[in-house]
Amino acid sequence: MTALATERKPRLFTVEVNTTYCKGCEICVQVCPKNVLAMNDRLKANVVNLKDCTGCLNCEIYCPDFAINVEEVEANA
Amino acid sequence: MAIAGKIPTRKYLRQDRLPHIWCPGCGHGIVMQALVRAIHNVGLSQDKTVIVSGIGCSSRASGYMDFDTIHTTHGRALAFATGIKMANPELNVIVMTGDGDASAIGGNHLIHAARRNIGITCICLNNNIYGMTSGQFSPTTPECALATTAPYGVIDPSFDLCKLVQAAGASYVARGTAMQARMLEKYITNALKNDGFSFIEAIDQCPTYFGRKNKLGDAYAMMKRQQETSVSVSKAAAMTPAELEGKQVVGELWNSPRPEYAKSYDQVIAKAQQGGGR
Amino acid sequence: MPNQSRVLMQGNEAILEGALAAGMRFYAGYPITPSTEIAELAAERLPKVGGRFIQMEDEIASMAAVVGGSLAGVKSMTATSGPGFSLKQENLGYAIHGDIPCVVINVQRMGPSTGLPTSPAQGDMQQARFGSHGDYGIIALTPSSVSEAYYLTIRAFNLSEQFRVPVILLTDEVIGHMREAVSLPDPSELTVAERRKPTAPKGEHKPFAPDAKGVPTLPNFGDGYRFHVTGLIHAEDGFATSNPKLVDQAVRRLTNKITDNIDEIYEAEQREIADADIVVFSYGGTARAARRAVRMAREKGLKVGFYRPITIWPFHDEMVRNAIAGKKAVIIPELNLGQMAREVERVAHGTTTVIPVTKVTGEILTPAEILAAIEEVR
Amino acid sequence: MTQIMLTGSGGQGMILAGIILAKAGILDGLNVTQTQSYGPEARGGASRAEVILDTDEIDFPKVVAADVILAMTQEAADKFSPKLRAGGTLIVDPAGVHTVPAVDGKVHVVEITKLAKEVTGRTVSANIVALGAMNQACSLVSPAALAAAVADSVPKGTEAVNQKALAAGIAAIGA
Repeated sequence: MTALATERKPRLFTVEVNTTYCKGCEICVQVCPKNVLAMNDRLKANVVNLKDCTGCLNCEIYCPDFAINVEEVEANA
Repeated sequence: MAIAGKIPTRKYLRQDRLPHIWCPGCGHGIVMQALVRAIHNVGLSQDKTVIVSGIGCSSRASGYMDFDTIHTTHGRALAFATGIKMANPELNVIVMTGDGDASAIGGNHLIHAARRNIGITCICLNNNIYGMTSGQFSPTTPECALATTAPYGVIDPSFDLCKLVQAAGASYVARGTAMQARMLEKYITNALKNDGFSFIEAIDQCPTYFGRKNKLGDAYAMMKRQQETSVSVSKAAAMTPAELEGKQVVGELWNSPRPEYAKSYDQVIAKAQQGGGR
Repeated sequence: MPNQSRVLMQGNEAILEGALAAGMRFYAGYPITPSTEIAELAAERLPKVGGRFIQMEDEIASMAAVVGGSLAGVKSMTATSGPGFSLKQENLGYAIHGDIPCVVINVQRMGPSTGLPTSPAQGDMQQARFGSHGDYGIIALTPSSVSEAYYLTIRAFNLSEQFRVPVILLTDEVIGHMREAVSLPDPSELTVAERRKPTAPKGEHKPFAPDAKGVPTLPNFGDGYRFHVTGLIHAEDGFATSNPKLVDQAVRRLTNKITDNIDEIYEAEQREIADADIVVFSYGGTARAARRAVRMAREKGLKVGFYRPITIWPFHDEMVRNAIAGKKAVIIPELNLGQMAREVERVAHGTTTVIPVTKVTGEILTPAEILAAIEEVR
Repeated sequence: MTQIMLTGSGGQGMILAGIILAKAGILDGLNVTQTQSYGPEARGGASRAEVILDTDEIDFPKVVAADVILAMTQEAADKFSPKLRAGGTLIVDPAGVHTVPAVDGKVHVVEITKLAKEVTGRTVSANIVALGAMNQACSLVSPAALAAAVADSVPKGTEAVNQKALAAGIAAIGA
């Protein structure tokens, strides 16, 4: 599940959630300072507000399931 | 521009073994990631690093990591690791163990690995409970807490593993919580750089057994609580024992390099070959 | 000294010398009588040849360290007695289950429990076979002389590497503490088996896939194969499985790799069996008295044969059956209450009279006692 | 086959004496076994070493009927002398054995400890004196082999003094 931030940000990030690994503990939702993630109705983490992502890596580092991967989108890509 | 602190975590995992067996919200995955990140920071070779674990939830970690790995018997990870390090001191040896594994059934090995200052980094994932067998109290379960084998509350005083290991002779000792994952990563990085016995107590959460039994809320609530009851080494220095009651001191608690055991044995070899001894 | 080829050596010393000749370079142990001389000599001799010795905190740790040392690629061993052997059983089972070669010396002492620490006995014969939990195969060798202790220790390492299984040198206080003349061979005359390394490329190698003999080729830690070892029942890739078919295969392989190769593993000494009416079946230190008794019986004109298993486990049913078939009786002197007599009885299956001669006084059986049992048969 | 028992108390060097005798046997091309008492017994109580010398293969490694018994203490003499075969030889040191037990064989009373003190200045050499006396009395091994085995077994720097002790034991029996 990949979403792409497109608006007026100098840096762009992708936040990928591997739904096979995700066990729905919600830690990522709670550690994200920008409310980028929310739980969906299948109780998996879901990217809902990618434009605010600052690439702080909190969601990736605190995900106990290795389900989240944050990458930066190169400016000229 | 790369993201600050971004590391290729997946390179170090056996991705075909995931998802892991740990419960939703279990802190072991967070600590395991901190270890992986530390290994990357130090630049350890995957081909020359052995991960050794005992028995219990946390000890399943070895199977998910792409190194030479060995999931041993209950409590004995450090004894197996000692054999590996002594037989081939060139290998980097890391032990992942739980609170019950390391401090109850394996307590003697913990003491003596620390005493020898053998070059092993030991990460104790302390979630205050026996998770694999569904919630019995361990030597680190806080007094008065509930567990399936302490339905009226634990009366056994809990163990301060860092003090134990420091007193036994470890050359690097640190404690952190899952909520302080980046600090844990830093401590483990320093531990891996230390040539001797390094001990990291990683306090993490068991929402399924310890949390539920003691009504501590969800995983995040448990993590926050562990953070809130933590006191840094510098703050703790100015606090009275009464003020420290119910708190845990986090940070680098001890860092005092001394000769590593396998290297000391190199001197035994040199002495024997020069015709010394009896 | 003029005669260099024959030296006076204690059994325990011969074991350590044999281990060094076999390439043992890591020893982990804990002091216990009557095996302690082996640890003392290991501490002195290993560093001289670049090997390593560690005195662990307990018997359990010693066995664990030996398994770790072996996985790191070094021929490893430990030595113990009675209570220590009991304590090693869990990690011995781990080594069996993980196809991890290593050698465990058990210098048997009188038990149960702390027993008579310095007195001879042969009370661990069944424990050596069935001491750990679950089903498995194991190899145990039993020397009857100091010289044989030397050669069997080398053989123990060879079998251990060839079949990737812990091998027990099941000796006793009589042999461990006795001194005898030993002729040490030139090291170049010895056959020393080395560990077989995998041939499949990294990434494709299955660490627990058996060869034609049922034996896998495990790499060493640090070779770059990045494999997993676990005490959980595992598939050929090394990872835990509960698939009934794979579990069945895994457990049976551990037994079959020993029983299917028994003719390669088994050794026994047989003397004057062909014309004998009576066979004396004896092993270890006791076999010395038994052999004397057989000679004394022959001098008296009695037709008595001698069967001495050198490989005690696996038990070679067919060879024992052939040796005792049609005999009037088989006499089994041993320093326990009939542990191996049980095995012989199982094989005899009521066709030959089995007479155990047992002794648990803390003393050894004498030739006279065994001769008396022979004479009683008539 | 020759069956020998060297008996005394722990610390008197009976086991080392047994080892030396066995080594000498090897030098003479004989088969040998040497066994001993172990444990608390070997730390102060009655202590014994047993040596068997044979031109043939040795089956049973323990003494059944002793050809020679050395007894350094009363306790050892009383405990082990019944093991002496008829016509065997008992050698006792009067420093420890005040009452020589009745045996059906030869008895040599040799001032072993006293000689050791006189010749070497130290009573710890008594076991070597005893070896000299035993071998002279019973011709167990060749004198050259015994001397070589003593030299090979004693601490470095004590070879000469131990050869003197050996000679004193031999002389005590006489030709």
